[in-house]
Amino acid sequence: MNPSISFFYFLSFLTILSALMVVISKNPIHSVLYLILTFFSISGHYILLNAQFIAAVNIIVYAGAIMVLFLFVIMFLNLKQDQADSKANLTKIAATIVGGTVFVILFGAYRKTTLPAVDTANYNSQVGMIENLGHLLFKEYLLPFELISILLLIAMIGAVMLGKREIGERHF
Amino acid sequence: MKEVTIAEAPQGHSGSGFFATSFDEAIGLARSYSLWPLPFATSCCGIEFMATMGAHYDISRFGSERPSFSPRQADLLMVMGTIAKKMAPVVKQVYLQMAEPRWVLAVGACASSGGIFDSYSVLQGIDRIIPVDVYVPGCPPRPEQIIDGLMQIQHLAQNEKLRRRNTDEYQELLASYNIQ
Amino acid sequence: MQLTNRSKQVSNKEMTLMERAYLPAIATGLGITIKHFFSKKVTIQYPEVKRYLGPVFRGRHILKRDADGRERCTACGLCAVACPAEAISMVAAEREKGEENLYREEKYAAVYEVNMLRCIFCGLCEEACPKQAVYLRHDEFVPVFTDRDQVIWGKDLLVEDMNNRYTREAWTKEEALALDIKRANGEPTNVTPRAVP
Amino acid sequence: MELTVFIIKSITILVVFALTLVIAMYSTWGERKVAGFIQDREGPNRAGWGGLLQPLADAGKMFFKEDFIPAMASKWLFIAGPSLAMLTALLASAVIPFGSTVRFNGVEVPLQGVESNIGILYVFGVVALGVYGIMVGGWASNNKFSLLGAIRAASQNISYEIAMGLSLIAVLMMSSSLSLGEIVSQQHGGNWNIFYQPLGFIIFLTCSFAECNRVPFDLPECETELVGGYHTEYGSMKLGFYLFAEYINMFISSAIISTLYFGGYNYPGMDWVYTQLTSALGTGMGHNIATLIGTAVFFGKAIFFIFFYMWVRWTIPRFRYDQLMNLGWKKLIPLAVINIILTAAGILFLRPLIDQILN
Amino acid sequence: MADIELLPHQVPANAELPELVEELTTLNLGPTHPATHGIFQNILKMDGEKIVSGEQTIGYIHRAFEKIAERRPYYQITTLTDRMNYCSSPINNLGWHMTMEKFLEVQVPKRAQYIRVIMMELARISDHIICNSILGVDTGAFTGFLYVMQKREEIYEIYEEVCGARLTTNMGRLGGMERDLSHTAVQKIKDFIKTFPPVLRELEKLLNRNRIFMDRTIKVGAISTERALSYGFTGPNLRATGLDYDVRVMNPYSSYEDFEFDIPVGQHGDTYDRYMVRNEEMWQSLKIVEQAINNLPEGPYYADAPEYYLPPKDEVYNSMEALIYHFKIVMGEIDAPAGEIYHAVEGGNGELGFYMISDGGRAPYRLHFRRPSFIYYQAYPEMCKGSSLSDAILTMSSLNVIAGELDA
Amino acid sequence: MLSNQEVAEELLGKFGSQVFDFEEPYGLLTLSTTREEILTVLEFIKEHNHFQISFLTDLTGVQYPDKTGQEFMVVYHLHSFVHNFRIRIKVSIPEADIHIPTVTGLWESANWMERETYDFYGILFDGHPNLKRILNIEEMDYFPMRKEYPLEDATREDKIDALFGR
Repeated sequence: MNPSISFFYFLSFLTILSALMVVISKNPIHSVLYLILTFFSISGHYILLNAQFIAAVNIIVYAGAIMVLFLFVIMFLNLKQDQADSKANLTKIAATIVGGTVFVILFGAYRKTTLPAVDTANYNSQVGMIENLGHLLFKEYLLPFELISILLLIAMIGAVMLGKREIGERHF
Repeated sequence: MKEVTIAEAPQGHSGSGFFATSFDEAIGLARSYSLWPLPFATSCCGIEFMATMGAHYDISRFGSERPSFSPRQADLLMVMGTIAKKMAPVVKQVYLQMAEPRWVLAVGACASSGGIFDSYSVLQGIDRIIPVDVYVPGCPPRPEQIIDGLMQIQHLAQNEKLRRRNTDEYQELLASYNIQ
Repeated sequence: MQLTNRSKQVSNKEMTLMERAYLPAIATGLGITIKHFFSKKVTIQYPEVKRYLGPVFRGRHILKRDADGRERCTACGLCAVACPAEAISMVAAEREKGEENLYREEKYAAVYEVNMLRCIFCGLCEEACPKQAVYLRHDEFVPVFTDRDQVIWGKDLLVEDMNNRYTREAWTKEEALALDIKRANGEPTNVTPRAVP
Repeated sequence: MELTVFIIKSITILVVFALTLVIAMYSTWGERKVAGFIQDREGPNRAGWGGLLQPLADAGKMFFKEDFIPAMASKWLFIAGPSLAMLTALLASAVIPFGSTVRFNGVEVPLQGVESNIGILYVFGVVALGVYGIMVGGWASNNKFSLLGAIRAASQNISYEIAMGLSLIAVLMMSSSLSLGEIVSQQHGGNWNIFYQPLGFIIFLTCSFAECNRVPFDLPECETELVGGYHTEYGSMKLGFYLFAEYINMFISSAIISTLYFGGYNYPGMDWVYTQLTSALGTGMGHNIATLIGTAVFFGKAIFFIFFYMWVRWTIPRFRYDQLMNLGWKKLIPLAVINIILTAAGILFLRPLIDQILN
Repeated sequence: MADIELLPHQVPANAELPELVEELTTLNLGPTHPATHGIFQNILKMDGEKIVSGEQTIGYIHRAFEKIAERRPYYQITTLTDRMNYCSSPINNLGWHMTMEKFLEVQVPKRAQYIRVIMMELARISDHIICNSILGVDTGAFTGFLYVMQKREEIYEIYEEVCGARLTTNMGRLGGMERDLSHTAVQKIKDFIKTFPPVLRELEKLLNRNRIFMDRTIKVGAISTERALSYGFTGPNLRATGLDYDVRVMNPYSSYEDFEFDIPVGQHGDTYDRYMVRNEEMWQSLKIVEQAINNLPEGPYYADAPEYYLPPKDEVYNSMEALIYHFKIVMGEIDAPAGEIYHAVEGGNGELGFYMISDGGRAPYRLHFRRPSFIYYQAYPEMCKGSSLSDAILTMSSLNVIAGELDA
Repeated sequence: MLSNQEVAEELLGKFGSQVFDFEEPYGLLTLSTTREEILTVLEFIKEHNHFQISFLTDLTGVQYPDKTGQEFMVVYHLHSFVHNFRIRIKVSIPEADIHIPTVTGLWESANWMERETYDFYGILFDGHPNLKRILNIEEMDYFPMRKEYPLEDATREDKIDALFGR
C-alpha cells in the first residue's frame, strides 16, 4: 500500500470515528469538538484529492467560524446542567427508525450507482488548484456564481431581519 | 505537572546530593525573580503600593510587576491595609485558592497587627488566620520598606528546599491555621 | 442651577472630524509615549541607591543618651499616653546609688518597649517627650520582620549606641527653621550633624 | 540530492521553530522592558544582566508551581485549552518565507517551512482555529469571568476575521497569488504593498490587534473587568502556555504584516548588496550571505512590529465590547469593501493607463 | 455558571406567548476584584453583558473610627482622619483642626492659614491625580497613570518636608501648623507648580480628546442634578452634573476667600464630566497654590493659644509654665467646653463634615464624620443600571470611592 | 440670605410647641422636635417655597445613657444651597421604644445613613426599605457604638494593661 492510500484509510477511520462520537457524546461541547475533528479529517481528504483551496476554506469557514458560533451558542445556553436529561424511550425508538431508514435508502442508492472510472492517464491533477477553480467560477459559471451570492445575501438579510430583536425583548 | 516529587534519598544517606542542591538553588532563584504579587490592597498601604509600582521605586526590577489579580496565578499575597473581621474570610479564601508555593507579605501595621485600630471590628493581624512569612512595619510603610519586604521574600524563596512544601512541619503549620 | 458666579463649563463632548477618526489622537498618544521611551528614567535603584528622606522624616525610634552617655528617659509615660496605637509600654524604676553615670534623672525606665508592628510612626511620642529622650530617626526605617517574636523592641535595640551616635542637623523646630533661613539667605552655615545638645 | 534537501528543510524548519519560540520568549522580556521604558522606569534588571534571564525565571517558576485543576472544571478540556492555544499559535509559522533561498551544493532551498500555493489561506485557517484554545479553556474553567472572556474572544475573533480577510483581498488582487513566497518576491525592488494599500494596511493592522487580543482589543482578558478573562483559573505552566501563545501570535502577525505589506526580506538596495557580495564571495557563499542579510532584515521588520504592538498597548485605552463590534462591523468591513473596489478600479483602469503612459 | 436564577419573563398580559424564562447571571464583583480599588462588593444581576440590578455590600474595612474617636484625646484624632480619605489626608487632618479651632474659638494666624491652603490644595491634586489616572487604567491606558504618579511622588516629598511622612501625614496642630514651611519646602512647591502642568497636559493629551476614551466615558453612569442631590452628592461628582456647589466658595474657611479660582462644572453628570471636572479642578488647585505661595504672609505659623498648642521644646525644659501646659496638652486635659459643632470642608470627594458633641471631657462625646463617599456610593446601582459591565467599572472608578472613607 | 430668626419664627408659627429647644451654637440654628412631627417638619422645610432647605447633609445618632426616657437622639443636618443656610434638627427617643419614622421617602441619601445609625445604635427606622446592618457583619449581636460596649477587640492578647499607659 502506498502512503497516500494508508493515509486515506486512516483519515476515513478518523472521520467516521469522530462523526460517531459527535452523536454519542453526552456533553454537547464534546460533540462540537468532535465535529471540528471531523471537519479536519474531511479537509485531509480534500488535500489528498489535491484540492487545497477547498481544504483551507473548509477549515476557515466550518471549523473556524461556524463551529465557533455553535460552541458560542452552546456555552451561552449552558447545557452542562441538562446533560443528565433522559430522552423518552419513544424518542429513542423513533430516532432509531428514522436513522435506520435513511441508512437503508442511502445504502440502496449507493448500490445502484456505478462510480465513473478515473482515467489516470489524462487526469489533470491540477484541477482542484485555486487558479483553475477561479477560472471555472469567474469565467464559465459566472452567472450561477453571482446568483448564488445574491441568494446568500438575501438569506443573510432575512436572517438579520428574523434575528433582530424588538424593543423590550431580551438581549444577549 | 503535579508538584515535583523527587525520589526519596536512600536510607543512611543524609543530605541532598550536589545535583539536588544546585537544582534547588536554580529553581529558588527562578522563583525569587518571578514573584507575581496578588495585591490585596484594602486601604492606605495600597496607595503606597501604587507608589512602589510607580516609576520611582519600580517593583518590576525584581520581576514582580505583573500583578495577578487571580489567586491561581499569584505567588505572593501582599495584604495591604486593614483587614476587618468581615474581610477575614475573604483573605483566607484567597489564600486557599493560591497554588503552592505561596508566600504572604503583611504590609503595614494594620495587616500585621491591627495598628491603631484596636477596635471590635478589626482583625488584630492577619497571622491569626493565615501564616505570614514577612511583616513590614510602618503605617503605611514607605515604598522602600515594601521593597525590603519583597527582597526578604525573595531571600526566603531562594533558600527554600523544593520539598519544603511537602514536609510534615509545613503541613503542621497549615493545620494550625485549620487549612486542609 | 447656578449658585455662584464662578462656575466654568469644562466638558465639551462634541467631537471634531479629526477626533472622530481615532487615528490622530492615537498618533499623538504614541508620540508622547515614544518621547518618554527615550527620556531619562527616574527610577531609584533602591537597595543600592537610597533616597534622602528629608530632615524631619519619621523613621525608627531611638532612646537618646546625653553627652555623658546617660539615658535621658525619666519614665514619665507621656509618650505612652500620647501614642494613639498604644504601642509603647514601660516600667519605671528608681535610680539606685552609684547609677548616676547610667541615668540622668532619679527615675528611669527599667523596661521600655515599643511594639514596632503596632506603631504608626505618627511622631506624637517625640513631640510629647519633655526630656528629649525619644526620637524618630530620620535616616533609618524599622527593618522587616519574619517572625512575630521580633517585633517588640526593648531597650537593647532602642537605646542609642554611644559609639555610633544618632546625629541630626537640627533637633528642634526652631533650630531647623533658623538653619533653613540661613541657608535660604546664602549665609555660611557649616552645620555638621550632631548629637542632641 | 533528495537527502540534502530534506536535511536542509528539516534544519530550516527546526531553526524557524526555535527562532519563533525564542522570539516569543524574549517578547515577554521585551514587553516588560518596553513598558518600563515607556513609563519612565527601568523594567526588570535584576535577573541576569538587564533582566535577560527574566523569561527563564518565569518559566522555571511556572514549571514548578503547583498544578491545579478547579474542582468544578471539566478536566480534559481544561488541559486541552492551553494546548490548543499553543498548537495553533505555532502552526502558522510554517508557511512564512523568512528569506529567499540558500544554495547548497547547487541546490536552491527556500527559507520557508512549507511552500504552498494557498499559503495565506493556510495562515487564515490556523488563525481562525486560534480562538478554540481560548473558548475551550474559558468554558472549562467553570468561572463566570472566564466564560465572559471566552465569549468575548469568540465573537471578537470571528468579527475581525472578516474585515481582515476583506482587507487582504485587495492585496491578493494585486499580486494575483495566494502564495506568500510569491507575494514577497513580487515586492522586490521597493515595490512594497504598503505604498499601494495604505488603507488596507491600516485595516489589517487593526484586525491583527484584535486577533492577538492586544490593547485596545484585549477585552477577553482585560484585567480591570474580568480579572484575567479566560485564563483566570489557570496557574502554573498552563497559564504560561496561554501567555506564550499570545506572544507567538504577536510574532506571527508581525511576520505576516511585514511579509504582506513591507516586502518581507526585501530591503532597499538589496540588488546592489547582492552583486557586491556575489562578486566578492562567489555565487554560492555570496548568495547565502545575501539571503541571511535579507532574513535579518525580515526579523528586524517583524521585531519592529512586535515593538509597535507593545508601544500601542502602553499608550491607548481599550474599547468597550459593543464599540468594538461597531468598529468591526460598521466601520472596518465597509472600509475594506471600499478598499477592494478602489483597488479593483485601480487595477482595471489606472494600471493600463500608467502602462500606456510609460510605454 | 454555577448559580443561575430563573425569573419569569415579564410578558405583557394580553400576549399569547409561550412562557418565557429569563436567565439572569449573578456576577460577584468584589470584594477582591481588581476594579474595586478599595474593598467593597457589588452583586450584579446580569443579563448577558447588561446589568439589570445591583446591590452593594460595604463594610469590609470598617474600622470603628467613631467609636475610637470617643476614647482618644482631641489631638490624637488626626491619626484617624489621616486614614479616612487616605488619598488626601491633609484635608481631613486640617479640616478636623479647623473644626476644633472653631469650637475652641482659636484665631489662626494668616500664615498658617495660607500654609494650610497650600497643603489642602496639593492634597486635592494628589487625590484627583489618583482618581483620574485610575480611570485611565480602568479603560486600559496604564501609562498615563505612571506619568502623573511621578508628580504625586513630588507632592509626597513636599509633605515629607513639611511633616515627615508621605501618606498618613498627621499634619497640622490645633492652632496652626506643627512647623513652618521650610525654604526647601517652598522651593519644592514652586518647582512643583512649574513642572506639574506639562505632565498633566500629557495625561490630557493621552485621554481627553481620544475618541476611544470619550466613547468609553460619555453617557456612562450619568445622573441628573436632582437625583444627585437626592442621593447626597457633593464635590466633583455633584459639580459634574452642572451644579456649582463648593464649600470653599459657599462657606469659605482658612482664607479661601482670598483666592481667585473657578468652580468647574460639567453637563450631564456622566463619567466624562466627572473626569473633566476633576481635571480642571487640578488646574484650579494649582492656581490657588500658586497664589498662596506667592502671597505667603509673614508672621507666626501657630496661634497664640498656649493652652492648646504645644510650647517650644526649649521652653519646656526651662520654664515651669510651659512644662505644665505641655503635660496638660499631652495628657489631653485641655479645657474644652460642652457643646456641639458641625464644620465642613471641601474634601477630595465633596463636603467632608465633622459633627462633634463635647461634654467637656478629654475626648469627644460623639464624633460623627460626614463622609462624602459613604453617602454618594449608594447611588451606584442606579447609575450603572442598564449599562454593561465595562461601564459599571468605569462609573465606579470615576466616582472615586475611597474605601477608608466609605467604611470609616 | 436667610436668618436664623426668620426660619425659627416660621417654624414656630407652623408647628407651635412641637418644635422647641431653639439654640444657635456657632451660628447654626438648632432645634428639637418629636418623632411624631419629624417627618412633617422635614417635609415642610424641604418643600418650603422660600427656604428650599432641600439637601440632607447628614443624619446620625447619639446616645445619652443617663437621660432617662431620651436615651437616644437622631440628628439631622440640612442645608439650603440657594440661601447657604444650615439647620440642625434633633429628635430624642427613649430606649424602651426605639423607633422613628424613616426619611428615605424624602431623600435617597437617607437610606444608608439610617442603616448606619441602626448598625451603630440599633435605632429602628420605621418604613425603611432595607433596614439591616451595613458596616458590621450580619452575625453581630450588639450595637457597638452604644456606650456600654467596649471599644477593644476582646481577643487581643499582646496588650498588658498592667504596664504604663492607658
